[in-house]
Amino acid sequence: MAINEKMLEEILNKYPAKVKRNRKKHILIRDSAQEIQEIEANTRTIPGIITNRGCAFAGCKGVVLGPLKDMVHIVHGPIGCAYYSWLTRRNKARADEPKQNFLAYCVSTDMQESDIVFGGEKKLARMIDEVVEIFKPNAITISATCPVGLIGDDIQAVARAARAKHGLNITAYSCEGYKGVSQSAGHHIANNGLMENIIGEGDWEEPPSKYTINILGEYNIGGDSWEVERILNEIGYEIQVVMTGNGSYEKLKNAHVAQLNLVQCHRSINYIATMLETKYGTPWLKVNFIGIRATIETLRNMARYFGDEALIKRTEEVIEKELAEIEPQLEPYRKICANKTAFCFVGGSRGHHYQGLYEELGVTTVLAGYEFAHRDDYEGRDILPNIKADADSKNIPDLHVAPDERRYRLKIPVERMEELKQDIPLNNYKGMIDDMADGSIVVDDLNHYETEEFIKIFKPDIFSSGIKDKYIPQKMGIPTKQLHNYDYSGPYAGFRGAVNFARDIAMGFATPTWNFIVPPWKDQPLLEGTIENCTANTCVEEVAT
Amino acid sequence: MAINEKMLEEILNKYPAKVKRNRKKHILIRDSAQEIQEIEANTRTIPGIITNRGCAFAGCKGVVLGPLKDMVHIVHGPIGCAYYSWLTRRNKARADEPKQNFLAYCVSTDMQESDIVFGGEKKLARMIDEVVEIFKPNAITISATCPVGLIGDDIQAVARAARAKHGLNITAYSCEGYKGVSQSAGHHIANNGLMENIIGEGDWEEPPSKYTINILGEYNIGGDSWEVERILNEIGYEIQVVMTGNGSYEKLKNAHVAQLNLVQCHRSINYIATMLETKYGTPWLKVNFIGIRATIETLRNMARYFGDEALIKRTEEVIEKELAEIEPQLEPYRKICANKTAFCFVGGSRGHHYQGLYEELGVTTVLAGYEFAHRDDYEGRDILPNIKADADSKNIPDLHVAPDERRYRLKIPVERMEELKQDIPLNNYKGMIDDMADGSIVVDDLNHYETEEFIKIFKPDIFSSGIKDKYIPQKMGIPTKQLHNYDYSGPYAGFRGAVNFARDIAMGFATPTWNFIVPPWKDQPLLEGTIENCTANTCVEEVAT
Amino acid sequence: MTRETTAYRSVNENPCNMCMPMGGILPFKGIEEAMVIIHGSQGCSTYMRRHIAEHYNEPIDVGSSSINEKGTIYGGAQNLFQALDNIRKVYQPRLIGILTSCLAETIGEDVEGITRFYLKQRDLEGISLIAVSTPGYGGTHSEGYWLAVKKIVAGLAENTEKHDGINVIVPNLSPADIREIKRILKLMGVRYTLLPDISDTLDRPIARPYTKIPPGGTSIESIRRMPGAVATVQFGVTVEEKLSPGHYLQTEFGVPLYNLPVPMGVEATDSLINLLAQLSGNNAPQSLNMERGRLLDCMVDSHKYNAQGCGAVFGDPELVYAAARTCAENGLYPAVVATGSGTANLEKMLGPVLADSPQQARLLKETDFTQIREACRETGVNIAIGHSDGKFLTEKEGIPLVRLGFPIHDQVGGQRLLSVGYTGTTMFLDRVTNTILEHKHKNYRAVMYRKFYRKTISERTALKR
Amino acid sequence: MTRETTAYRSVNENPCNMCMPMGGILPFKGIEEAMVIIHGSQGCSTYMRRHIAEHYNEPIDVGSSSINEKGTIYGGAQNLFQALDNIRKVYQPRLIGILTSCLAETIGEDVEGITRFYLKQRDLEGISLIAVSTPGYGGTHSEGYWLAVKKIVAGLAENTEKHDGINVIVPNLSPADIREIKRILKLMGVRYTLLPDISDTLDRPIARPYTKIPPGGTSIESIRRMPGAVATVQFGVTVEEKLSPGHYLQTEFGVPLYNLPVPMGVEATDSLINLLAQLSGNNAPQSLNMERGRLLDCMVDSHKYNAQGCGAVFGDPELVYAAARTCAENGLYPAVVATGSGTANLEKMLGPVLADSPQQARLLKETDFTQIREACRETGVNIAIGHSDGKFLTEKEGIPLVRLGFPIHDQVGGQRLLSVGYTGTTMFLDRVTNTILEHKHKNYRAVMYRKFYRKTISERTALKR
Repeated sequence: MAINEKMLEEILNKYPAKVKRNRKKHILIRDSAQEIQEIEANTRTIPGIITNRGCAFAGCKGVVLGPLKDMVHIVHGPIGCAYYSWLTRRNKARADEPKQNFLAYCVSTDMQESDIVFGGEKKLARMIDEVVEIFKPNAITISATCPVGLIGDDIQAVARAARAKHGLNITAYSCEGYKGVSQSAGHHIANNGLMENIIGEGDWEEPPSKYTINILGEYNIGGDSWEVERILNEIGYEIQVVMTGNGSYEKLKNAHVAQLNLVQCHRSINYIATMLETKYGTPWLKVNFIGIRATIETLRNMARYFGDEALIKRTEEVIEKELAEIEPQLEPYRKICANKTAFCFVGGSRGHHYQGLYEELGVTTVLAGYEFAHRDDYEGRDILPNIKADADSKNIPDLHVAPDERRYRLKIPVERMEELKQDIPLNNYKGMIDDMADGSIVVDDLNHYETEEFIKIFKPDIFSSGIKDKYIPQKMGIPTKQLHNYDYSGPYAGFRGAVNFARDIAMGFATPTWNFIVPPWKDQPLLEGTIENCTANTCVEEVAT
Repeated sequence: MAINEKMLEEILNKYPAKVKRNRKKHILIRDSAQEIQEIEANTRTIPGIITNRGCAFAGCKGVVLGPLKDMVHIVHGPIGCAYYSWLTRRNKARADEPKQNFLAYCVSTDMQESDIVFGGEKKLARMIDEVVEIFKPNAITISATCPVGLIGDDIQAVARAARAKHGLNITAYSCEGYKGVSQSAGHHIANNGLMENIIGEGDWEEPPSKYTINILGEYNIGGDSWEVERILNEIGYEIQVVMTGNGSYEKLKNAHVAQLNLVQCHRSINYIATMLETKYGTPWLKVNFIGIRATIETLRNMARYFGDEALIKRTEEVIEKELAEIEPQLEPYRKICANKTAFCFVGGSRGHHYQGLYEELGVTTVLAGYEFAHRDDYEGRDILPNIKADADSKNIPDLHVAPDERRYRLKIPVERMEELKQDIPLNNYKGMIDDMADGSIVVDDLNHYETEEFIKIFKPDIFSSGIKDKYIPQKMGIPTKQLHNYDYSGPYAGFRGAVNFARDIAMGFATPTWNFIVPPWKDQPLLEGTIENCTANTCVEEVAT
Repeated sequence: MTRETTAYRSVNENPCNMCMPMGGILPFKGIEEAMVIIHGSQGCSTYMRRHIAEHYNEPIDVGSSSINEKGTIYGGAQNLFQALDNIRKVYQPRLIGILTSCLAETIGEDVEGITRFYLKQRDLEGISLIAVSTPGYGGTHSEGYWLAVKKIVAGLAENTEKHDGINVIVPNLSPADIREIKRILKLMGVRYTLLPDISDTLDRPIARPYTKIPPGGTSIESIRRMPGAVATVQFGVTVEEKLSPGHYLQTEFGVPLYNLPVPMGVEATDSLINLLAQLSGNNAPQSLNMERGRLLDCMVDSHKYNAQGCGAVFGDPELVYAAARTCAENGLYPAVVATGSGTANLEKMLGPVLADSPQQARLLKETDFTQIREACRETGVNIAIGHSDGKFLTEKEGIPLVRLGFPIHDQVGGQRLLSVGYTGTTMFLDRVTNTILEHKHKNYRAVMYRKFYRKTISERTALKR
Repeated sequence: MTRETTAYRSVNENPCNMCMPMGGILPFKGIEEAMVIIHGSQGCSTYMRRHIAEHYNEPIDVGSSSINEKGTIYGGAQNLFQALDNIRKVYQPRLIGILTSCLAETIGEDVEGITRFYLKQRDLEGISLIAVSTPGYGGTHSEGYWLAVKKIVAGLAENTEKHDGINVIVPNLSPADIREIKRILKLMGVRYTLLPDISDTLDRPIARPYTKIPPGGTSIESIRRMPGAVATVQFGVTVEEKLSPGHYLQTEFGVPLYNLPVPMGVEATDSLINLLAQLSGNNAPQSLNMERGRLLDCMVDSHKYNAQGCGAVFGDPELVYAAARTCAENGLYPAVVATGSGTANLEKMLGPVLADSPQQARLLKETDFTQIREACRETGVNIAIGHSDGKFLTEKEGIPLVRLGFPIHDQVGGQRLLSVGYTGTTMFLDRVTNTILEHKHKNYRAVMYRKFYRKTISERTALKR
């Protein structure tokens, strides 16, 4: 069923007036007739609205730093945040040296009341000594949780001193939870830190092979990056480092040698991508390895970038071989998935990335949105100059980088670069809205109330999001697919991952379980019957109680 | 508490008169003042009395043949008996060639009604062909269950034909369940078959080493034989074959080369022991590897037999070393076990063997008996000439063997043999009764009713028997120890096994569980209070309802 | 669904069933103050007691007529007489079941005749003797079970006045399952006679004093009155008519028969509740609705994991049907459904259940574990559901086993395994799902790495050469 | 028993506890028509919702005042006001719990004052606000839980007339456990107010229509009337007085407090039944006696296997105490007892329980899994009992884990795990015993062969040389 402005209005009427005004700007009904559709994003969450957003600490330690496997990631703060970010993202890693994989460890200063009162710097310093002794990691990060900044612990100074003492790359991230408006602030802080302290620390001057690339914004959830690496290796690419899934300090420090940076999750890592271009002259290509067509397009764009005939040929061979393998496997799932609809509300890029894969399987995305993205993730990078920095954004300063005098190299001639830009998303991302069908809904920072309301209107066949919101639709009789941790499944990227995804959502549709939970609207015209005849307010209440 | 004839009488009064007369002869109160105490054994079980005895098939296939690991043991008959004898004895085996261990397989002709009507010989013959093809075993046995003999299937002929066809040792055992009075008949049948068809088939003429022995009547329950082998190997013995635990056709066929046969379970295998002496001149020594003192005595007796100084010295060294290892481990268990009493009712030899081990731990055996033993197992082999063969025994004919002209060798001079016989149980077993304390009870073929009654009188601290009867004492609040399958524990033989046994019974005594199930007599004088003041009949009934 | 038996072979390699008299013992253990004797070799009774005791962890007293060689020639009547005398004297039962085993049947004993003669000769009152002909070659333990129940009903049922109770006839379920069915019956406010009722007798609380015959079981009086009931509810959709106690009550006494599947899974439990509501005029109480809602909630939460399961279900036909259906209901595709029994009804009933399966399921009747193992390998089974003998599949094929049914001898608590009703189904599903999850976690990283990554390294090396 | 903490180290490596506000959320989820807000960074509420949702498989709506950098300077009162307004509008709760997290506490927010001011300023009726100060550095989730319960009682309790009900105050148990305790209370014929009651709210049946606040929970009215009760039964023997709701009711309103262990195991369940019998004058019904007898039967059957267990028990102090005691009662020696909490009472209570242990047990307080792992290795632990974070012990040390407590995130059904009462204890024991057995079977042959046989071969070879 489609949605109209009136229905949207009725949903928002439930809110206090001020909240309604705010939320209205975060929701739009896609209408391609309008040249520009603006959406508000990356602004403060409304208190008391059950958002799915996290905090800066989650974005910094939880998302960006956490997956680097040969480092110990110390959490400086009370125990909770260390605990909550322990093994919860399913970013998989396999270290070449088994003893240098520290992902299963949660390491915290476990600050107590006395530390809050008297300061935790000394405890942190002692603790770093212990960590060096116990783990002998390749490097260490220190991430701060709320109280640290408030009590004035100078973790940067502690890190510097420890670095000097142990001769080890030890860096600190002031990613207190209250910084910014969501985990996005944490991504930025982590990007700055990695760029400033690690990338370029290595002594390589030249790439190890002709087609050396980095993959940015790929966190190897459920093994995604392994599938991507499998394909790229098969074509002949050399992957210097994945940032940061299955990544390591040892690889990351020489990331500057790559000839191209692929950007999978634009939101979490575009800072590093742009800084790498500025500093080392490495262009970045917006890629998408979710979905078969997207993967193919990505592979062709990459080949196009390098422009080597043999590489282009090899690319096509691999595509052909892979398709031959997966097409027959997909067939039965496609039958089950045909003509279904989906909600797709995830993080910072997946909300966009998965729409193509859904479409290939016959599933139309009728609502999509991001938890913590910025306007450019919705409207495209062209909008960047128009975004006014507010106080919250300014709190996370941009890191100013300049071309590295010794290492800056133009990877391809300027003219060819400009020419390529016409055809492939080089240093560019055009955002989600452009890809959405008319009449579908784009929502920024969807909350539990709206989730429930939009479900009642759209009756989607599947709801893809995260664990915090998945139980609402499930209780309403709708299959869900966690796109944060894949419900312990995966990988979903690349060719073979597409088959996994198809299998998993098909099983969600096909399980007979749903037959026993007829959703209310299927045998009682609960909503359709009443919504026209009542004021928005009573109507909602009727449904809600 | 002790028992007297009057109490015994009262128990038996519950039976019909004829049954009482019968059972009375199977029970005696040990009184060393009497020179001879006779007991009836190996006679027909009384119908309707809940005995623990099995049948000839169980003794033949289940006990003696079953453990031979490189043979396929076909059960010819309806499915039940094959199923019931499948992996239920815990006789462990590890084959040198992993693919030649067939113990996990249950192979049956699964006779159907039509086979009963039209005969099963053809099916059996076809089946042997299939077994040869599927398993490629080193040899095959065929054991008959009840209907086979009754419908007149000539399994011996089928076996002969198959042997000729496949060039494989294929032998048949007419061990129908109704033969004899218990599994004892089956032991005899199996003994005859192995002696006639397998032992001596090998072409060895000389023992592989100076101290080559066979172990007879050891079935490797819970790994017992592995522990025994460990000790014997350490001293320097070469074990040709264990009959039949962890044994194999390949080893068994050259069993004739041994210089000494050890007999652990006298009941199940004394037939082979005597026949081996007659045919090859190999004496047998009654051994007991259950209990520390018994093991030591056994080892010394063995050394004495061979009479080699180095061997005697090595024996003492090993004993010393082993004792040093286990004594400290036993200490805490001994404290827990001190001054306890036990019932020990098991099979054909364990009912006797375990008494010594119990005693070493401080546990007095107040009642013991065998399920299926003969009078000589109670009274000693001296009684043999006095046992009159009844119809049931005659049904299992003795196999008549004569000295093997080529292979018979006197292992030691006749005079030395006679001398040794004075000191060590060479070719002799003196039975259980001799070892029992005055006032204790010896019961042949104990049944469920008597179990309950004797428990009420003796209130033993532990009841050791099998799974069929163990739940009665347990329901009455008394710990039990399965001595057939060791409750999935073991080994209990030898030195290390003694520690296992001590640990296991100590845990039975020590578990706080019993505190919550106060046995009736501990806080209510249920039995003592009434038994004096009522006729035996009403008294028993009062207790029973 | 493809149908297979092992009939093409002569060898039964690792059986998936026991013999007929074994199954016949169990119903007698669910009758109040009853004992049972096996007329045949004494080994039969010993072997069966051993196996039953191992599953229930209870003393299992079963008499034997201990026929020996002489008896094979002159007949076993005298032995049976003696056995009956002794059992009566020591146990004082009000009912004795007499089952035959191979020996008695092969020598042609007329056990019903002997029993009649005994009753007459001893001039007994107040005791019922029920003879059941159960040759070991006459069928599996499942058939033995049902025939014994039928004979019990036929032997005791009397023309009585109509009453408002219903008859509930159950297959071989766990005592905990029986208790759960009784709880549901009580919640639904119906009066019932449940037969056989092993809920207390084969899962007996420690209680003093110890009695030889455990308290509990269906009372003989209530069995006599079964013909007067409003209806019979029988969980026996796979039972052949000739063995069906419910069918007997219908044809002989006109008691309407409702043959339902074991109430496992939403649909089957719904059927039972609906029927009870209809028979009693009572609605399901809110507490049952809550239990149903929780089961659904569990199913929704677990369906993703279960849908990755490819199952083998084996055991008694009735339980196999219920479990396969519950699996299918949860999107856990039962690829192999197997029973040692030869019942034709299982096939008929399973057809619709397996119709929507992603690929053809294999139905193995009169099967053995060697055939089951092969079928598992061929269909890619990754979870097995059935009794302990299936542990073979774990040991040889690495397929984890969720224990269900009889016998369970390698774990404790087989008698307490609850799998029926909404709550029992939830517990069953949690056991299944967690077994799948545990197996998956154990292997996840290795599989993942091998499939999606490691291979590339060698390929890459190949490319670079 | 030796006592250890990690205090000698600066690093907490793999924690065995969560933070205080996390524990504070749970009791509010067990109050009828209640919501809860965390006053602090929005990440706190997000992280905690995620973890709670993963355990219970339920939507967990927890508001946040979403304090940002500006708030750290100017205070968060305005944000909290807004949060309260919005929650009230959308959820229409009758009670809102307000917990603080690190941020609010570090900047010194007076949350009780702000709350009072809000109530006054908005002039609200028919809604209760309960503020609880729960800094993340103020204790573990266990302390947060108890403080929240105490504050709820303190916030609502009124001087009411005496009535014949009893108060039952429970620690963080599974919804299934709470249901079982309620069933026992009902069987014993007592009227009660159980607080907090998450049995329906955090194990919510699928039901239509979906409501934002799940039905169920302790009613606010009944909490108000707690001071009039005959007695308080609190399962909180490890709870310090200053956090004890039962102690509060005793000192403030004179309600006699019976502080009992969680009714797990025979003795602890007996204590509860005895107390209830005493308070109500009713005897335990026969059905409870049967359940007790079955538990004993299970204990007898399983003691041999359990006695071979050497256990590590970890998690919340109250549950750890109950589980360690149940283990000891079954002869399963708890060699390592561990909690992330620092409560002194656990030590005091455990002393007598562990007195008869074959060797000294190690009590780890304020511990982490690195210390637990070391202790397990040193004491030869072969079975672990606790929440899912202990799977680390399985992965690294091969010690199988029986799941108990919170959180369970790697298996389904944590909310349905039944472990209390006679029947729940039986289920718990079966899980433990079967885990021991499975682990043993898996390793039996290898161990046996290695220990008793294989060694000899090399020795033999050595001898012959």
